[in-house]
Amino acid sequence: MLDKTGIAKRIAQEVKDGYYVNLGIGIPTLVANFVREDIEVEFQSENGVLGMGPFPFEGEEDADIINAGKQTITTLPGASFFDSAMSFSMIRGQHVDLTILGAMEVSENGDIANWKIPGKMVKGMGGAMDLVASAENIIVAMMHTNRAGASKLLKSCSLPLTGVGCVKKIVTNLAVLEVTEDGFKLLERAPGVSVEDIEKATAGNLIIEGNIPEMKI
Amino acid sequence: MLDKTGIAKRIAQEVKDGYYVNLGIGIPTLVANFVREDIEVEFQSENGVLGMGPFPFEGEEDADIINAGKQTITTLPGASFFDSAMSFSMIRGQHVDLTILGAMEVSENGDIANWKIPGKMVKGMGGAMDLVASAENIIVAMMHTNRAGASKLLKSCSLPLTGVGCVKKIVTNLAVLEVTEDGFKLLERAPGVSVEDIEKATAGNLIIEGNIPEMKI
Amino acid sequence: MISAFSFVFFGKQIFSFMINKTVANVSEALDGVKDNMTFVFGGFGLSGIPENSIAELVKRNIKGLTCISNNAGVDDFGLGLLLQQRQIKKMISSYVGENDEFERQMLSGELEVELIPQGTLAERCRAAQAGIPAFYTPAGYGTEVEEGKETRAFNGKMHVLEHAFDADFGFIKAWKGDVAGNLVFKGTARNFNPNMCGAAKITVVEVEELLPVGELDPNQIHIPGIFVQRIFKGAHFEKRIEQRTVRPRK
Amino acid sequence: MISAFSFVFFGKQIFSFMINKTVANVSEALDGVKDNMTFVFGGFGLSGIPENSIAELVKRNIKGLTCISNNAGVDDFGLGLLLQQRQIKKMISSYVGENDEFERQMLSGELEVELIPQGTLAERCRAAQAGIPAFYTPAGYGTEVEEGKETRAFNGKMHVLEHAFDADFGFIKAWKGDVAGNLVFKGTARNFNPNMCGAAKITVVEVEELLPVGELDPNQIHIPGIFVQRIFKGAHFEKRIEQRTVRPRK
Repeated sequence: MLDKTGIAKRIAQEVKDGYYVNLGIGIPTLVANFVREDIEVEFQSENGVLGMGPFPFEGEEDADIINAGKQTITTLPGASFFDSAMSFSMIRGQHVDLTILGAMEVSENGDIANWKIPGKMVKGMGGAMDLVASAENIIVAMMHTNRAGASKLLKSCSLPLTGVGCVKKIVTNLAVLEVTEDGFKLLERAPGVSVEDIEKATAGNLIIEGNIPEMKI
Repeated sequence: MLDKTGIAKRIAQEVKDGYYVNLGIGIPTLVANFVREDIEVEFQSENGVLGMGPFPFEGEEDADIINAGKQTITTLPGASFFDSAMSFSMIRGQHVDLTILGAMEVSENGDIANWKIPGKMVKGMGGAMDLVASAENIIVAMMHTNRAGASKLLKSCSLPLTGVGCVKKIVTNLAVLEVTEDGFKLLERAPGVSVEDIEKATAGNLIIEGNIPEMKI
Repeated sequence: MISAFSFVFFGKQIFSFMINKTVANVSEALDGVKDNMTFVFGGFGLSGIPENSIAELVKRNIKGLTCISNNAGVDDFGLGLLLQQRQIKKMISSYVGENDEFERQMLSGELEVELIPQGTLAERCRAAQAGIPAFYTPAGYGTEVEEGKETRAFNGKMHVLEHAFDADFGFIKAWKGDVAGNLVFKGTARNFNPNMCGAAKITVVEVEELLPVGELDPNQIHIPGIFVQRIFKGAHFEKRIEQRTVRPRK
Repeated sequence: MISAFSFVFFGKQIFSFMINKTVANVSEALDGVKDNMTFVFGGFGLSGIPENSIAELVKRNIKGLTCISNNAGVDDFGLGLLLQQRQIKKMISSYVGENDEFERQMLSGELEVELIPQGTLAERCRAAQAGIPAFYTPAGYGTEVEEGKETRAFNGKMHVLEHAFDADFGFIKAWKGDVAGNLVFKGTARNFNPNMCGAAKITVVEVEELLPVGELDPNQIHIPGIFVQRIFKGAHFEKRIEQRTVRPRK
């Protein structure tokens, strides 16, 4: 079974040379730390920066330079700042190659819910709806089950949707799955996790074809 | 009767303190020379400059700094350059206070034709259609009649339209006219021009109420 | 050629050409704000928010406001200050997760809330600035966001029709500005600010540095002064950091 | 706080992060251009046109092109060079008054021409860049331009529905650029160029100065590199002036 860092490490393998990548808040943010060193990748943050770098050294924080999680950041040489309309031109116009974000629920047809629990949690969708409606390559990073132990990979989402039929791949603490026309296709098992463990934790249709390899991290 | 410079001088009186003004090609360009010296006015050119100044001194022309007529220009301190989308945000978004342009025909309900003579002249509308569709304050600068002596102030335009019901005021070599619901209302006569001269040169409905004063230039 | 249509500017002092947008202070800048108006506010989180205008709105205690802003501040800063005094009737935002008082007022029904996608928020501002009354976007199709809105397929993909905002005042924070209203923003404090200039009937800008004309490079102006009605130097900027994240020096 | 989710970039040489968009020359930059494609060209008149890409298109003599450009050059420069060789099947422009050969080909029916309002041209480029499939504009309502298009009233005023362009290549001229594709334009040579970046499947940029990353101020980049696929230093820029207007020295 993977921890959050493990999920980030596995997703980092999906980041290819020449990709512009938008990272959501939480586990996705960690992905930046594990991208291969021999490829060129730029991180976009929807509040208006391309070419994000690491957090600043203590004492060098600048209130005017933050990421979408409102964290103080730095930029790398070659970075650019821009306004929100241009930022979403990048996203809506499909100039961003890969979007990695968290989810509360994913359905077997690729619907995603991650912005609202009616009557309880109403933080808002932020940029997530724009991202999932436009991105051609969306990977969800999340735990396979919620705190109560219920599956987050469902036949259909019970929570208000963020987007429909958009998720392509899911990396959880238990598995890597592809969203296909027929449901969640199991691609890889996390170290020490059996196919049966994954079956038990998956409420939506799970497709198991042949031998399922263990992830290499 | 006014010459082109006279028309420009009369229109310059319509330019008020605090106005952003877009000047069309031809007579309108001349207006800049006659604006009162004690007011603040900025000239916008739709190819992407606000705060246009005079032509450059000989030898100081820059191919990268031109106006919408493709003429080399200079800028004044406080000027700005911007892209075409932003330029038309200014125009379409009604941030420009006054538009002065030429016309081939104007109808008594304020339609304007100035971009095409079918089968003959097909230069294109440039920014004129955006300007006339959005500007709240449009003044047409033109000769009262065409080269053949026919009126350019008509019941309805015979040429393809640039915009409908948009012209508010017309300054010609003969008169100043306001476009009202009932037609062209005569406001002023050019020096030495009689009301009868104007009537003869106007094909659309001309409204003459009371004594028509002579222009002060 | 030496054109007959020469732009001569006979004898005119060219500096007098630019239209001066300066007002003396925040009080003058907010002249005309009233109960029940609609405002747009620049800023993302607490970065690039118009602190001085917000403080003045708190002081005036006008009520019944509709506020368009990506976020709603935190409990004790930014738009949270207006929420504390119950000045806001309705919020139009994309993300409000940092504000407990906001969540409380929303869940209790005291506060009307319209949550919309962040890109749609930016584009609806830009549309208002640009005289585009409506546009299609894929964001929100198949979700609560499309309810009551026209949807339509373009190139085989469904989109939602969204409209330009219609606001009374826009409150903007820029880094530098000149007296003609030309603006330059810094870093990610830029965010929604440029898109909101000219998106309301009156655009009020507070700057850290107010310069004479000619100090800003005309090639490097983010927002030309034509989109700005009033500009003033902010008396005080706290520039609070919401999530101070750093890395240790090695 | 020192976050557990720290962006560490362990050991990585940070310069290797930026995505390099440089190609060796104009020939490599135009790899893949073919007969019957649709292109967008930056420039207003002869100012800010992609001279080097146009010269290469002339050299390759590909035919049947649909060209989206505000103007059509003059008889012996700019897109006029493509017209001379009959390479253009269709022009989409707003103003073509400077080109006799253009007018001749159009009136004789050899050349298909779609004249559209200049602001609509700019906005249709920007829409393609921004993933907005369609938008409403008042320009052209009640004229030939609205023929065959949906019209609709917003706020009591009629508008026309216009669509984003769909082009294969965009040819752009910038002043300075860095190897990551970040661009800065100069003066009114900016014009349509920034709006056309990212508006076609492949955006090709020629610059006067090609810089290493880090040379451009990140606050002052007009177009971020994400909108650019290929960038090269133009071998030659004539920068011809169309209307040389000057004033006498006193």
